[in-house]
Amino acid sequence: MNGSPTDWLDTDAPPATEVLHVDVDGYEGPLDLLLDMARRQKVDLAAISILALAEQYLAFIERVRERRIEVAADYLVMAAWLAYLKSRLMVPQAPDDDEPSGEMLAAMLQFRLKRLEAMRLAASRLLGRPRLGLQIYSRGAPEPLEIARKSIWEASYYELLKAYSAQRERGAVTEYRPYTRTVWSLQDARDILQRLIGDSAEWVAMDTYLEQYLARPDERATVRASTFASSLELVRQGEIEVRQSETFGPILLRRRKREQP
Amino acid sequence: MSDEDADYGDVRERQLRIIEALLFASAEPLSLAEMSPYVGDGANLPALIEELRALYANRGVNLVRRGDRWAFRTAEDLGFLLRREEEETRPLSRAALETLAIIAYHQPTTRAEIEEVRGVAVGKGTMDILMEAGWVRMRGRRRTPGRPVTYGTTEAFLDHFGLEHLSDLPGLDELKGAGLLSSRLPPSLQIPLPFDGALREDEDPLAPDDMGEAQGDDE
Amino acid sequence: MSDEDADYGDVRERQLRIIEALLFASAEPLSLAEMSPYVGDGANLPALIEELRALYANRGVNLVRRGDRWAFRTAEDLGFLLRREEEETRPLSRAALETLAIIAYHQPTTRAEIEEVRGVAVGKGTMDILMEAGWVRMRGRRRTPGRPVTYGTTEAFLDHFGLEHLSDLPGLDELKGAGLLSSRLPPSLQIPLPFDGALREDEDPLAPDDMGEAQGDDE
Repeated sequence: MNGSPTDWLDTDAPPATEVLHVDVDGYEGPLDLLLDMARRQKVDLAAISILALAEQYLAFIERVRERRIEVAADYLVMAAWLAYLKSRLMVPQAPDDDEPSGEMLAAMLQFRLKRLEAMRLAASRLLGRPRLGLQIYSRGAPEPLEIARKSIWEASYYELLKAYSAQRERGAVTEYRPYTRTVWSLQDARDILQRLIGDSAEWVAMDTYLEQYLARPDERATVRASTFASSLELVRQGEIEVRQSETFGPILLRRRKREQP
Repeated sequence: MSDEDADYGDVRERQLRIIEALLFASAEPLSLAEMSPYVGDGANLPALIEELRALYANRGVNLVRRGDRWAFRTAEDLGFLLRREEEETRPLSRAALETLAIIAYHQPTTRAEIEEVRGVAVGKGTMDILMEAGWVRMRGRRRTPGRPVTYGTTEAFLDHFGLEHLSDLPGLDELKGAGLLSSRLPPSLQIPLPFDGALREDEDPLAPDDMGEAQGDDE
Repeated sequence: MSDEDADYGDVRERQLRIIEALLFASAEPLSLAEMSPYVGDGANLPALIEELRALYANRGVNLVRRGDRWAFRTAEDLGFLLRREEEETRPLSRAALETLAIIAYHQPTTRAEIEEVRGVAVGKGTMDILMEAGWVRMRGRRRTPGRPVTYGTTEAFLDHFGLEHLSDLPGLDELKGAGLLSSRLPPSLQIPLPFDGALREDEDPLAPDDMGEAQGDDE
């Protein structure tokens, strides 16, 4: 490992005497302060005197408070706990005492200090590893995947046949409509007849006039009936004359001669 | 081999590794000048690059030259790896389904004929989907004014719908029997006999470059 | 060598090239499942990966494992050479670094447990930084009163710190031996090991919209 990139672990703490007169801003909580004090004892945490450490911490907090420097609640809670620990360590435990012994409390504090120190060392070792983007590199010019979405279409045979049938039925219904529309109204027939006869004074068979409309067999009846009814109406109005020379013979039509003014 | 040779081999091997790592990590192709500071003055960079190029020549990644610079790139024959197709199953739209059905029964048929049955225009997108699905193909061009493209179905169409032959498509009576067609339809309603064989007499083959665009002025 | 053997060799060589190209092309580590569609069902991916790993073991670029994924990375021993001074980004705060270490070694762990180890509250900003860096993730919620969120590390964490598995965390064995991975005192007989696998029995999955806010009143 090429040196420790972290600086916080290796930075020399301020001299002890000074620390004890300075506020606690530089510490990350009471455990951090305790750990710093313990490290100053320059012995393994396992061999540390928890009692001495507690006394040191309490004395420090006392001095800080004498100077009317505000101390975060965390530090005071720790101070209270250490005072309790100290009392448990100094007074022999009564037989009926259910609370944890002073030794147990001291071991708990010692464990927490060791654990915090271990985590710091672990953090430092992590940082000391060859890190991605610092010593280790990934591909500088990655070639990204282009994803083309391809649709797989789904349709069932039944849907296909249904689609076809439905369209043909729809088409068949629209084809029906013109048939119903080809019933000639009397007005239609009258207008057409007027136009066809025009000013013709010659007798012309009605079927001749209607030749182009009689081509479709299914329309023949309606065309004839409407036209004949209209012709009678036109006769009544004095517009045309109608003649039929024999039964079922052709019906002849001509414009009625206007009275000379 | 003398110790010196071994040392020389080690040095060269290390230089190769450094260039390899540099080229791998770089976002841009690198010139010899850019690599030089990393391997030291004594290095024969062109020879090293050539050795590396040969080493990767048959690999999944090749060392390629880009102008005066060098870079690793995915081997050309594996380029398809980087363009993956993702398949997505989607139901055919109603317009596409109807158009497909008409083509199936009326083939060979033109767009105008399809529109006549449908009563609405057939969008280009609809045809594209059917052709992309592989179910519809352009057969040829009808020998009528405007030379409209004739469309028909494909073998993939038969496959997808489980038909052996196009003649397996049910006729009028069968559709009525299946309740798909009402029995009160006008007697004039006819169902054509679909035909997907070779080109008919009134069909011309498509030219190889015929993309199906309208020709003349009638379409 | 029989023709069959030759064919087999060709197929295998091609599969090897495909995996090589895929891993080279990707900046992120790839899982076997991600590579599998490209080489076909018949491929023995673990064997191919191992072959590729061995092939690159002494190169300037190595094939490394990151959790359940694989990636090409420049060789560790060339780190000092390739180190780009200017790229040293905003260094992590001491609080963030300690929190990261505690999560890594104690995972799955809760905020309360992290605070217990550090003896001080964990600011919300600290967690955010670690999650934003992509190194820490919310795993689930512990089945205890208050249902606190459990935190763990990600594959990006392994990738960033060059770890194959969580078990490669530096000093893990010593810490375990010293009973320092226990969150409770006295060190219990069973020392928990950091665990970044699927949710444990005492963890519930996060709801999709769970943003990690405190639930209940104990957290």
